[in-house]
Amino acid sequence: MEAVANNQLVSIEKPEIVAPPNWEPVIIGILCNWCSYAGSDLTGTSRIQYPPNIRIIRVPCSSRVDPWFLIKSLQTTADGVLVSGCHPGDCHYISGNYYARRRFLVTKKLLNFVGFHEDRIQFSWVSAAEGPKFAKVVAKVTEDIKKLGPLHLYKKENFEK
Amino acid sequence: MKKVTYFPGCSAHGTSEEFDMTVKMVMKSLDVQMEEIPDWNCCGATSAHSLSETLAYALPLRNLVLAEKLDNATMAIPCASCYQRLKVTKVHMDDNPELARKINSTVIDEGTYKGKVAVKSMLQYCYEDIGLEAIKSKVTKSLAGMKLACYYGCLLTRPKNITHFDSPEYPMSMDHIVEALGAKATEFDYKTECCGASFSISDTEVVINLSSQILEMARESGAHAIVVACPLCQSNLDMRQPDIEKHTGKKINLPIFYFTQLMALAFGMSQKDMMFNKHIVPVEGALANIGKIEPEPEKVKKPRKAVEAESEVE
Amino acid sequence: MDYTKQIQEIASKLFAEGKIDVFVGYRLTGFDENQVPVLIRDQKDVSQLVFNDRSVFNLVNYLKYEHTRNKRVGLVVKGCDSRSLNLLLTESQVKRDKLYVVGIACEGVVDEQGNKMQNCMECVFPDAIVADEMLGTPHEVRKYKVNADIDELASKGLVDRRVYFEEVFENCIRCNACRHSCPLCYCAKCCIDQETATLYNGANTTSGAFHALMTWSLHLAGRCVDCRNCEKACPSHLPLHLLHKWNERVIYENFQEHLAGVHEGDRGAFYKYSMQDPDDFIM
Amino acid sequence: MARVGVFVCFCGANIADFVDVPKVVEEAKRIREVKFAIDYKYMCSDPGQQQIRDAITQYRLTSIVVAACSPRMHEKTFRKALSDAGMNPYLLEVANIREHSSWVHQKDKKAATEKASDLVRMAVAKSIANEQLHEISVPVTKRALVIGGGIAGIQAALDIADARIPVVLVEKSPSIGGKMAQLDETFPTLDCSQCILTPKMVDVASHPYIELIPYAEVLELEGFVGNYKAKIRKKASYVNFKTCTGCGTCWQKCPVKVPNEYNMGIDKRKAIYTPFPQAVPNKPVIDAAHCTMLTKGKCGICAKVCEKGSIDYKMQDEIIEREIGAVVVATGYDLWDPKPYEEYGVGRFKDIITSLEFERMVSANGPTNGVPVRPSDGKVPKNVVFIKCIGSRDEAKGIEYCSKICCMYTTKHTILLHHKVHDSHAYVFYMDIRAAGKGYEEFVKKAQVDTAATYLRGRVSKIYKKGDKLIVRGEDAQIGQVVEVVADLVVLATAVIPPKDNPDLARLLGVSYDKYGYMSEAHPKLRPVETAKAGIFLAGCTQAPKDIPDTVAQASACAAKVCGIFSGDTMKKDPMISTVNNEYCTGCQNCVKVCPYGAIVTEEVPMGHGSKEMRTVAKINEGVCQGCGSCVAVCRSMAISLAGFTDLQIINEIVSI
Repeated sequence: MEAVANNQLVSIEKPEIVAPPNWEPVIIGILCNWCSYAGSDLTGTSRIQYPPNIRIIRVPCSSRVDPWFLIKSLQTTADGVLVSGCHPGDCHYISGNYYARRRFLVTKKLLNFVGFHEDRIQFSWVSAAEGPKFAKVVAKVTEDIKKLGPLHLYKKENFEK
Repeated sequence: MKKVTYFPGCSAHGTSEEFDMTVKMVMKSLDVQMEEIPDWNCCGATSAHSLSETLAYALPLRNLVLAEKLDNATMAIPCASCYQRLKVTKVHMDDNPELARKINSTVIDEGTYKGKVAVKSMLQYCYEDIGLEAIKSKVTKSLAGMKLACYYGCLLTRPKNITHFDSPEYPMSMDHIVEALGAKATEFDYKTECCGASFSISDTEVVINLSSQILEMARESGAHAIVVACPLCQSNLDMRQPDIEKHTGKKINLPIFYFTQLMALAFGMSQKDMMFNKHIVPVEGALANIGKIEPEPEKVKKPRKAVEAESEVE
Repeated sequence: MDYTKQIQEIASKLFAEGKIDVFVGYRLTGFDENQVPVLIRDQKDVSQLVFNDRSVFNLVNYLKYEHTRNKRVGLVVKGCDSRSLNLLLTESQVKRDKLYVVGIACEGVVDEQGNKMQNCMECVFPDAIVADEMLGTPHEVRKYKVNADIDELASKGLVDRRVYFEEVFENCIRCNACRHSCPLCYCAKCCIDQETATLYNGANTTSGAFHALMTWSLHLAGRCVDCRNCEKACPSHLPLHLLHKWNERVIYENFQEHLAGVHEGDRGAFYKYSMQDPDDFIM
Repeated sequence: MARVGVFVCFCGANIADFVDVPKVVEEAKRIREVKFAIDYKYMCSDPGQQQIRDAITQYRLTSIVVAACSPRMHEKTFRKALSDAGMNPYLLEVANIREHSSWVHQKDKKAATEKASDLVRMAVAKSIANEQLHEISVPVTKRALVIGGGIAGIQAALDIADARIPVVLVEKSPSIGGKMAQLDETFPTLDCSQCILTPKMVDVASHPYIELIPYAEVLELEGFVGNYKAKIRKKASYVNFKTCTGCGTCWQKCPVKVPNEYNMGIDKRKAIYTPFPQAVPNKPVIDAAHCTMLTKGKCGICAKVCEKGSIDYKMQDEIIEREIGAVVVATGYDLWDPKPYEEYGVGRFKDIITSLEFERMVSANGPTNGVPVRPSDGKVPKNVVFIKCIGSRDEAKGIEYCSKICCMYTTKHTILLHHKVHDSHAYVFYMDIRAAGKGYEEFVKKAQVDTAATYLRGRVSKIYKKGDKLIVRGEDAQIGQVVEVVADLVVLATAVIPPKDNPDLARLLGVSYDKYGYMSEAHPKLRPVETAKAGIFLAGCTQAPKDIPDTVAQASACAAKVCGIFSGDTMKKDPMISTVNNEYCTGCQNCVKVCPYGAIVTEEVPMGHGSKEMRTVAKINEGVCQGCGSCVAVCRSMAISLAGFTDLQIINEIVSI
């Protein structure tokens, strides 16, 4: 499946609006409390540097992440979303990330189907010990989204801050 | 009438002609039609798989592809080495379709491998597909009186995850077959020990050492002869026996039979066709035991209360 | 495929035996050969009932309304309909012992122009899975295949798909007919209408339609049985099945060939998991 | 209108060096809802907290945002500060501007400051939606259930009961004691196992706070921590324990002989029996599978000879219920069946026995009166070969893990052999000698010197018979040669495995278990005795192979945990749990399906106000819910919300960036 779908879905999203100078993407990071949030704290305590574009939201478990949050993020403030949870088998709540994994795949593919580039939504497993990995993941996501430019698709322009 | 694909292998036309011959006789009498794979080639044993992985797979794969054209469900192979190579190839090809495609491309002229023929050794075929009852029903001249040590060698049942047949360490299928023929199978602990066949040419001393232990243990178990299901086992144990006797200074005198030879014998066929004259160790002494039934030795009373599963009432 | 007579007989018998309070079936519109659903409450009305290849609607939808709630209901279901019924049973929305289900081994239905419906041509389960009584000859087992239009759209470029769907979402008027016609949308208050969702985006805009339809299709992912009630109901004639069929394909190919409503007790792909689920899209 | 106070911390230089803190405060003040914003050097210090407390009263704040270090660090501290000021502690939000900003963007102060401002704005937005939450208190039934009456269960039961908490101890077999009762002496001190165990067994029987239920099993456990209800099946013993005096006439007269499990089948017991002489309770039971009265209706001798008339052939299994607050699982272990070792002739050669069989033979109360003998001919063996790692560390035939205790008990066996048969010689084939433990290495060293046993490092490849001897062929890896040892007796140190029904029990209890069948602890290092299910604890080999000291230590740890739960009449619990809005709930029960804790049940509510028609909705059990939010994400009608992480709170965060 991966091979087929990926082949079919590879094409570059052409930015219709050229990114203004000094444009910085906004990336929302939704992290589970027990592994990834702890991992991101470790990145901090280890003073590992990563791009400052990510805004982190804490949730108890990756299974708390309703696909609706991702849609909402892309529709309102975010240029890209990163969701991160515990590695399979390490879930603090036994099985949460297995359910989440299924929803993530379908959400990612569906958004891709209706016209969002795959890299707009990314997922990672980061454990509480993987501070360096978290920095790498954030750097990759930021770089990917910088390449894609600002997201304007279905943005609610008159959104009140 | 059953039908089975037959892969004789090179030794069937050389050192183990008697195996080939008796297999054909026995199968005929058991109402099994054997169809030889047309234009079969070398299984690649030893030389190929120590040199090239591709060649080691490609040679047996060609045979497997050819076998599929015959439209029989099963293929039976007398030689343990051939069996091993074909079975290993089959298992690996079935497990890894990617590899199968790659190897198949080298012999694509013969056709595409589908993996629909089961590969079995002749022993396995007799035991599983023909069955003890059918064998028993054909016995006209029971081998009662004869005590036999069944020697399986290294390849017939091992490795377990490839062969999926019998126990890898203490197999019993051949024991059951010879008992179906009326003979008594002795408790023989060396039935899967190495006979040293691969050192047959390069380091004879290893062979003499290993084979002598096998023969000695068989002798000790009270056997009149050894039964094998592999041409290499047979030639090694038979041919080396005079050397071993010279080396150890002990008389062994154990003829080495193919299990099909004994089947043919019990089925009442003519001894002439069994080519006993090809044996180095003369067989007459062992065959003389047929019919001599020893009285059962009285059971030694167990001094300690035995462990019994069922309850008993005093 | 015409079971009008049989269905009339069955309904009549059920009323006569006092086994049902209401029978949900199809009747002719009265002005053309097309049909509309009808709720029969009396034996004398059973002559209105018809069933042939114009019986397109999924009647399971009518089990979610008050007319049938806690009543003993007789119901006609085709293969696809029965799968949605199966899901409603699994999700405790209807009680099996209150239903009398007339299952159809469906030959496929036609649209208003008389052409065979596309979903019928790709139908995997034409025979009713849940039934007390079956009409028609059962079909051989069919294999799932990906819709041609899904394939076509997926093979287009990302930009093309974006343009395509932008138009879809732009044309949505947020009338919610799709939701009302869907047998599996039975929530007391749809999440799209709830305060949290509407707080930042309740408007009838392209963005709002995107949000609503995405959420809706994700709630039906792994549950949609492709009965196309939603498409038939849509006044803007949006190709809503594309979203559902795409999800169905992703789920079928990734999650052990899951298809919605085939087994009783199977809630849908999001309510179970396997250790073998794809993990390579996650860093 | 919300009134939010924002408190930005310098954290000394940790934040202030890389984030322009005054700017963050300035930005915060521009947010409509923020009525007060201030920075301070150390917000977590007492003066810092005092500022928060003061501001709360002075500015009538409705929620508080502290921008400082990770909430994993000081959330509790600041919550307490809110509490002290009379404000609900859950109205606090922490913006993590240290770990997530100043420490990771040290090269770009402007970006770090912007990010910090954003994080503060997100926290403010979230805090507006914060609700007042209150710690949940759950009533507690102060009674513990201990499953398994081996040394782990005995120790846990005694420790809990000594704290004056009632204990229900359920044991599967007719007597408590477990595997330890079968042992002769224990390493590394060679204490007599019976001498240290039996007093504890007697204590259990006589303890006023322990209800001992032998010959029984747990059928069902429902409820949640502090409020479990257990169903226990008492198997029919056919003997009235109330009147039986344990005189023993019945089993002396019983004519039916059955292999004796206690002695590993080496000798026989009767069909009416006590498992061993020191059994507790010391009352016999009838083995229904073998008693001819029960199977064929013939005999009845025991009933005739019993003076008290205690025999009741019509007795039925009885199901009883107990309300309990916590469970200790101590089901122990089994030994691996070495049958797959066909090259050793296991099953064909009678003189190959397992270590526990050897243990029974050398035991003073054993079937051979403490002298090891060859099962084939009853002769006392001279050359005994011990083979370790049978099944352990063997991926091909057995299991991957190390069984931990075999090295030590094999060493003990060489000593016992040396004591019982003075002219004997022991050979030990080993892979490694794992003697980690207090006094263990010394014990092995001393044993090697005292017994002069031959230690051969290597695996045994084959055992065959020559005459009445067994020839053990193996490798001596230290000399790199194949060696053969002529043995009279071979003893296999078989692997420790979990009891066969452990997974069943685990499922019944709602506890997870690993691929071998051992029950899983909540955390391998920091929560080694708890399971993921609150109120269920693990002691001994039910969790992993252990020796007696470790088992006893873990059992006592369980007791401490149980006593912790029972320290008050109610238990306090974090309020971050799910709640169901009945109005929106459709009763589809998807949440029931995905809840990893079984915390969701259903209830019937009226269709509408005053309606007689009922409908089903989900109901969250406060005591069980752990607050993961799985149910929230699968609830299509958004009827479930998770306190502290509601949809509104998260959406507020998303849209406020």
